Amino acid sequence: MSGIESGQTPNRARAAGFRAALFFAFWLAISGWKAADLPVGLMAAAAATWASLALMPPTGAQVRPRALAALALHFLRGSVVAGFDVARRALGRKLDLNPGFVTAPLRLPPGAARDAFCALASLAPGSLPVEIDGDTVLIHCLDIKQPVAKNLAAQETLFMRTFHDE
Amino acid sequence: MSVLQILDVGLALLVLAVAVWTIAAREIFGAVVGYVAYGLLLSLVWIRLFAPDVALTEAAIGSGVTGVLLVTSGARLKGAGKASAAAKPSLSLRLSAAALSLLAAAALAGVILALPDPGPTLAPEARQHLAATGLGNPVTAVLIAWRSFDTMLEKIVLALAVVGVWSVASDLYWGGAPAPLGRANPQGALLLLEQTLVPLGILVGVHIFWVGADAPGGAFQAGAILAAMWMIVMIARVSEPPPVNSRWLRLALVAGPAVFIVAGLAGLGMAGYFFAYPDGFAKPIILFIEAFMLLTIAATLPVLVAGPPRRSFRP
Amino acid sequence: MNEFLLCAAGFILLTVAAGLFRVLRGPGDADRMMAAQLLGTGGIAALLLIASATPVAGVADVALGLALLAAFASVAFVNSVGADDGQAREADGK
Amino acid sequence: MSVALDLFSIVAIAAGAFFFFAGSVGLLRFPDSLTRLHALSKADNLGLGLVVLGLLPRVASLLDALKLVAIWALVLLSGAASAQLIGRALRRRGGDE
Repeated sequence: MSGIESGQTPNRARAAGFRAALFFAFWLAISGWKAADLPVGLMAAAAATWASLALMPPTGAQVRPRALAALALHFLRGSVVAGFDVARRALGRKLDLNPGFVTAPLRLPPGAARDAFCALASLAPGSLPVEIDGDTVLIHCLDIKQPVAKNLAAQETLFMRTFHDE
Repeated sequence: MSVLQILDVGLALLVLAVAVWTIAAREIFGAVVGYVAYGLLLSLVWIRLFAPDVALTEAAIGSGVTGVLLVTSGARLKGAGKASAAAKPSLSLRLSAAALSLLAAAALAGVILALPDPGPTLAPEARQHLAATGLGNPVTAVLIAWRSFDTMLEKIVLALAVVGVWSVASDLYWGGAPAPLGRANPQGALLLLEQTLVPLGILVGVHIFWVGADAPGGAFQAGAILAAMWMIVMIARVSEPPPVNSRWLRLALVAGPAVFIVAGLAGLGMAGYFFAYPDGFAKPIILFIEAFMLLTIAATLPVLVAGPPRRSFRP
Repeated sequence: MNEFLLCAAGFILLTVAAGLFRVLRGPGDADRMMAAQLLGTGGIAALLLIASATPVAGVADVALGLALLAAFASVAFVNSVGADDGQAREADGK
Repeated sequence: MSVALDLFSIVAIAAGAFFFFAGSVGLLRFPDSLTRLHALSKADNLGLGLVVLGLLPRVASLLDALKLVAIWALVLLSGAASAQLIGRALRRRGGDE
């Protein structure tokens, strides 16, 4: 992946600190903040950070908090719409389905970011990425008359704005 | 009947229906999925029986290690199913199997119906002496303090199970590694799952281990969760099953029972009898033993799933 | 309020049990897997609802464990179907 | 205040139960495996989310609330990933069902 070789140490240290803080926050959420438990929590967060760095080396990508909030809101709204969409199609007297496949180009390079984006896209209404081939993704749609590829491109722009390289 | 009773009866009927389906299913994979569903419903039942420790074990083992083991073997058996289906057992064999099952079921029902009411219990006594261990969770106290010998033997059984699985290996591959758990070129969604779930799983595992002293949880449940995390790393082909003659692996496999035995012997020396914990030190000693059991369980379960060595030591 | 929570839990269990009907019918193994997945999510919902109505210590941890491992059966399923493509069998000693 | 919160819980949980219902109906009615996969992955994740939302006002502490949200997030992640995994497996077999 790009950007690992140059300036590896500061990137790595910063990514490690960021992830350790996230994991410690998750520990507090599931385990509580009793003083006696904190050393164990710190050790657990350290172990989780070690595993995370080993499994997903930092790429130097940065997160814009405000764009992240916008992205989260977008996908929450998307998953509500998706739920209603499925409910409407399932409960209608006649099944309102027009399923089929659509291919769409992907701008994100292969890697963790692209995988995460596809996971988010599978929560969007009527679309389910099933196969990635090179730089295109094959999407199964409940209704191929919907502008699935266009929506996907808009989501990808939002996603790339949130996680940007330095 | 109150709503709660209706819910309980409905849950029990559902569990029974899924159990019958699992037994009666003709399709191997249908039976496997039925069994996974059955395990999930059982953990709901354990919650209704106010046994969260057991519910946690069922959830961690059933959807993690056994789920993967059964689904994988189900798919393999299906691939090899054509040959075995031809060798259908004879009618007399099937009838005697049915008679034997009926007999066993009747005997079990008889024992349960003959139980005294209220049943014999040591629960009040366990609660009364809980303070002496420094623990807050009576289940952990029973497992590691009062019935420590049983628990130690259970861990030795786990080690014996590994020996049993490994002994199936052919001489050619002895000392080598088991076959890879996953397929080459894992897809993005699997990698995403592995990259995000494993760190979170470590946190959840350590949490469940740590609260086990005072609340539902403990080494076995936590070990099963950590084992699942190691398994998903191997399924994603980020790491491979270690060779069976790896020193680290073998140390991890025996660490739990070994530390347990050493602690028991230390009790003999310091407090007068096997597995006596000196006053005031019970809790730290118990947590120390549990930490090594956690390691052993987390290492043993994936090794059992990975199976005997299938690749030579130095390819 | 507790009655309502229990009714909701019962209703959700009932609907996902109806979904389990897919397990019976199939037709494919993937459909069976989906039914198990549905039961997983519905089971977690029912668990949380029941726990809110009849407090038991540690239920949240049970739900956490179930949620953490919710995808494992599907992962194993996908990993094992079509294993005879030849890749995963490379070391089966054949 | 408490009445309003109870009402909120009832509405959210009932909506969650509705989506579970819709998901099951979709699973039973949709004609092929891939469309059934949509019903599964979209409706029941939303259903669980709404149930969690409805339970939030009833928790004892902020901590328990965070834990509920963490549970939902984990299910969401698992659901999104396994839907893609199963979807590709179905596609690979040429949509024979």
